[in-house]
Amino acid sequence: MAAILDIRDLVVHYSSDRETVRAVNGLSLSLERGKVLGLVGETGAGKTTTALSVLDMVQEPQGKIVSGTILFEGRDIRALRPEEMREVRGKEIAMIFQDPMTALNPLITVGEQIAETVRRHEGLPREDSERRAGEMLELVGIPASRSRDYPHQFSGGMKQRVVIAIALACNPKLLLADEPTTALDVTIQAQVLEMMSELIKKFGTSVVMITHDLGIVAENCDHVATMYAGEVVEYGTVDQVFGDPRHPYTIGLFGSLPNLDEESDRLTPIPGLMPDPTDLPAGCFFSPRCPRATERCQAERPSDSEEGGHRVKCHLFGGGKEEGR
Amino acid sequence: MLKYAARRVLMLVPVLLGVTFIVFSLMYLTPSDPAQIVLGSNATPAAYAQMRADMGLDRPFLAQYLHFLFGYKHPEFGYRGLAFGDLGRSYVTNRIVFELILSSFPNTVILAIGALALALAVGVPVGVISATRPYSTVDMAFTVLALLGASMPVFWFAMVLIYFFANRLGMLPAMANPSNALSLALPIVTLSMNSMAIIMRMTRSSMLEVMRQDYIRTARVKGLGERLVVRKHALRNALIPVITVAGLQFGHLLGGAVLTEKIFSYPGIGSIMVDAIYQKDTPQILGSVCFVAIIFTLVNLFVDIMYGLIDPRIKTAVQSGRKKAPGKELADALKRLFRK
Amino acid sequence: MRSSASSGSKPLRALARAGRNLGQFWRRFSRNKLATASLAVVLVFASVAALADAFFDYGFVTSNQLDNAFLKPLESGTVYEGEAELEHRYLLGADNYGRDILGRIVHGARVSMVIGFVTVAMALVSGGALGALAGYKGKAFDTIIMRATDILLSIPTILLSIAIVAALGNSFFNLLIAISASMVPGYIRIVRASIITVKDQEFVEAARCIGASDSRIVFKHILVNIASPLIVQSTLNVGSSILWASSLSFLGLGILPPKPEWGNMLSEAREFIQYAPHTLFAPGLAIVVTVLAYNLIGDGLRDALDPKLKR
Amino acid sequence: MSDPVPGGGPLLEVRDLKKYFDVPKGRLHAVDGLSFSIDAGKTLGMVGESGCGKSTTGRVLLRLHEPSSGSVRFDGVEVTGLPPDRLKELRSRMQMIFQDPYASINPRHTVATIIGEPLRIFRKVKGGAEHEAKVRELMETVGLAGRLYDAYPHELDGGRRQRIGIARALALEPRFIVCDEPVSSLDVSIQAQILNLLQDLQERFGLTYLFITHDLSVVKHISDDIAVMYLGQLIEKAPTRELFRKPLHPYTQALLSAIPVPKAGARKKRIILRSEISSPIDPKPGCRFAPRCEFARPECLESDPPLAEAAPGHFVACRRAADFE
Repeated sequence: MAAILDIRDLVVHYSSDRETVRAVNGLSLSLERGKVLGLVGETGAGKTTTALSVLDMVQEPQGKIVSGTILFEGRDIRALRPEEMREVRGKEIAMIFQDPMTALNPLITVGEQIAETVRRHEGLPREDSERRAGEMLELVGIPASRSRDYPHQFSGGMKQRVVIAIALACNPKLLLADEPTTALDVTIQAQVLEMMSELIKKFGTSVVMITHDLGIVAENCDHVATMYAGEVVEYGTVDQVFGDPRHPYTIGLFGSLPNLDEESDRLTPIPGLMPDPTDLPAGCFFSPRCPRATERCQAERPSDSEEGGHRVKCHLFGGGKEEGR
Repeated sequence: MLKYAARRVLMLVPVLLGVTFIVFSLMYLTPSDPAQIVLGSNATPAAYAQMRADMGLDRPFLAQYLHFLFGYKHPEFGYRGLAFGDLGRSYVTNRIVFELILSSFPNTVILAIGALALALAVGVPVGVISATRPYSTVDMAFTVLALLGASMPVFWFAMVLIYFFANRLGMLPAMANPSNALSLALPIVTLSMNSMAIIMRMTRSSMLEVMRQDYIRTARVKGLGERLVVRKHALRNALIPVITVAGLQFGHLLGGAVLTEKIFSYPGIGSIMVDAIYQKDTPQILGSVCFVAIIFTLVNLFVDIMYGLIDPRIKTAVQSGRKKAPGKELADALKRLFRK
Repeated sequence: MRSSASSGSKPLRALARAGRNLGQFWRRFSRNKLATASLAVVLVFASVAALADAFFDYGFVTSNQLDNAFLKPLESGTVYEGEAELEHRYLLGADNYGRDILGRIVHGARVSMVIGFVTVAMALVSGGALGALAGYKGKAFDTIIMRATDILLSIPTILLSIAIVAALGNSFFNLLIAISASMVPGYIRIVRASIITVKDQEFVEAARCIGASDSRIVFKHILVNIASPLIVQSTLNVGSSILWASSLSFLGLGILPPKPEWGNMLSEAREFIQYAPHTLFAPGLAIVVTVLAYNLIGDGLRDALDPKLKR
Repeated sequence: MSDPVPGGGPLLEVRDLKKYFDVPKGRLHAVDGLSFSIDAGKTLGMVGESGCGKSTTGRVLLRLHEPSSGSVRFDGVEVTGLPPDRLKELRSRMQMIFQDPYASINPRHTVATIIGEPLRIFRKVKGGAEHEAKVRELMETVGLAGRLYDAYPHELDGGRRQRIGIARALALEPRFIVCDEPVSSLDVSIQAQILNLLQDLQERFGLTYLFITHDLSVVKHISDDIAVMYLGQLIEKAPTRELFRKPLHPYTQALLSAIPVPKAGARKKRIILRSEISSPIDPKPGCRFAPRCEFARPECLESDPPLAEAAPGHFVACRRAADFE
């Protein structure tokens, strides 16, 4: 199956006159049509920046895609003119943001916020676009009659449903979901995830699901990419990565999680802190925190090694063979 | 909504009591003698004492204040008191205070509306332009201009305008009166300068704030064009605090155009109040100040209601009787920032 | 390990820390060129005002030299000081009484600076205390103080000032009272609002949790966090106070001629606009430059003190 | 009761605690008739979703909010109604760690000032040298490097800030600490570091914790007993293992089933609750959960279900709990 999204060697910097934040550092990633890719990592790993790059929206405030290619259905996103890019946004690629409380315009009815997307991309007359807005609301489990209500009249979970309705209104081919349920309570999160996965299946949407919650990835994704300091350090199917995590960072993440099924007295956290993105370490970015780092790790940046689609960026796995596990 | 408005109007009562009390106390402290003013300097001591007694001036302070509120009987000066809507007669001209207010206030309204309209017409677009390219040369230039506007003494700016446009170029009259539209140009420009600067700065910072919001990002992600994003999604949100400020400005323009009116010899309520203070004309001062305070409060009320029409969050909040509406806090903050 | 880790004695370290903070603040402030230039302007004006007598004799700038009335800038005239006759060059010209305009501006600067700082200090202390009481204690205090503020705010400020001067009599001190009274409600509101915002923050709860008393919380926790907006507001207010004083003097309240004050200079100049416009421009520009400088400094301080930008 | 032995017997006993807030719309029942106790040296985990009153509970215990009614006995002393001087003394023995490591420490104070403040207030140590030594000792205890002594909070990351908050709480050598979501704003790897630290401290100083959180895996990891709250009321309380093995309340069941499990193919049968939490303002009598409960019967709406012991140590407030056994 052809990849719907293919990112190669993406580098994104945010620079001010004083310093340069190296948010994304040579990230490569691809997503097959109709699949769900989980992008996991901690704060500052560059997950959101990656998603915004796909929409060519990192320019605010001083962000810039330095190099790399982003192919969406084989088309180079970076070569598109701004008005062509606007055609893609919302119609072919949609994005959901983390905080439903602030993602909706407080002065515009939710119906209109859905309808304007439809009008923009499908040129429907007002009445039809409003009807479509009502349908979309029903689809996410909100009565169509509420399309005249304003965002503040909805609870957090309902708002996120509205946000999802906006994103899916033009039946996009690709959905970038940035922590879509992080701001919600567990039981509401379960409702929203359930509804989302049904809709994704129904529409056949390909999804990049950005999250820090490994549980959500395990239950909702086909593939996983673990990000650290602007790189994908491990990539594979959910079975591969969860069944046989290889990169020391991924292993560390699992060790940090309190486990619901097993009794354990102590967690085994990763020591140290995320590196400062304005001052990244030499060699492997993870080496200062890595329990298995060698001199080579501190000097030389590792490249990807692959085995059956399971990709790891670590010197321990160089040459396609495990060296020491 | 109606209940809310009614409650706000009722709140006027304690405010007015306070206002009259403060102004009355200040007038009481003023070293001047109303009896003297009424009688002139040639009165006999006996007539003078009689007049003091008639006017209640020999009574203690509180009794005098109550007189003022609830009236007193006097063959010539007797009146029913402020509480019954009677503002009395001027000591100096013996004219009915309310008549003088009614004849001058519309003149002030004309000036204030003109000034506010000009301030909005220039301030809002300039503020938006500044905000869409922050820290550019254009923005910096506008910023300095706005600060300059806020730093200029009104009376000096007026005199400079008069010097150039009236004296040197002879294009416009130096004195203004409401029957001559052309003569209003200079006072309107003078009066609007300060408000213009404030509205421009407010629009700019409010736009910048709104453009950072998540929902603007959402609108862009939908593929909307930048102009639509600014006009439909940003501007409406950004204008909410601007409207508050504009309303407050209007309130101040109605009550505080004192200097402008004096310089252009314009017969507005500001001139009347200043003259009254100079002449120690207590009924005239108290009457006009109370009138202005009522207008000021009503304008504020009107702004709050306008606000609700624009911001659905507040409409529901007001309807459900919540005391602290979201945005009220903001409005308060702005009030305190921009009172002049 | 502790002795080796601590570098130097305690007061020395505190000093170093203060220096570090000041340095950091200055770096941020000096990035704003306009604000830095304005600070220079204000400093120059302040030194000129302080040394006014060294430049111009007070008696000279307040005594009439009617022969020299309305001399244009740079023209010279003969002035009489007691018995002596001196040739004097009027750099900015002379006013309707033949007094040196530059000299009057320099001496007027002293008046304006004093008014600016004293009125702001008075308003800051009284308004700050009332606002703190209303914000921190709440309940009845809050209601009473805020109602009183509302009442004051519905009287047009300029009328209030005029009425205060009219009631108390025309003097310098009463002018100070009239001006600071007009700023007090502003301080009450800003202090109250900031305290209410800060009071609800978790670190204040944390302080209560470790047994901190009310006064400790107000002084050690809340005050340091509302200092920035107060500093900014006060800087801006020095500018508006100067503006305000000149307006009142213009109306003939407060400082009356022959004492030099920028506002009363303009009041006198008003009648001669047509005949001698130079008497109008110089004092007005003095006000504009001073007030603008304070406004620009306030703007610069706002950015430099904003903790959000600190990271 | 008056002389509890460390490690045995309740250190904290709460009886019928209520906290109401008067809001414009009516009376908000934040905490509504709460009773529980915590044995010395143990950890009680308190879970629930936003708005269930768990944070208010913690604050009422420390009298940061005054309770509306009810009793809190700490170490045999009635806490409610203590005069200010006694309250201050009490606060040296009861402390709190706050949720937000950014808001809970004064941004204008240095690390040393923040940690040293309780020592100053209680005049615990004399002299500058002794004070500094104590502060440095506390920093070492919580794993803060000594070079951060003069640092300002904004120079530090969330994990380190949280360590400052912990050191401040420890300064007075308390016996009991309310941990109000101490890790929910932290990344997983940092979260694990802090959880381990809290466990170490408990062991070392014999601390008793009330651990408030919305994260069930965290609470399972750290608690001996768990109390589940819903709309201001305690609906179930049991030893941790018991609760996870056999949740009795329909809400607890839904809550447990909603947690995504970070394991490949672990997707389990999920109970999706209908609608969202109802308003805590002037709630109607009857089971608060009934409107969302699929097992609700008419009698559930008649009066509040009492908290009854269904099994030894396992309490549940549900009329139908017996039917699920």
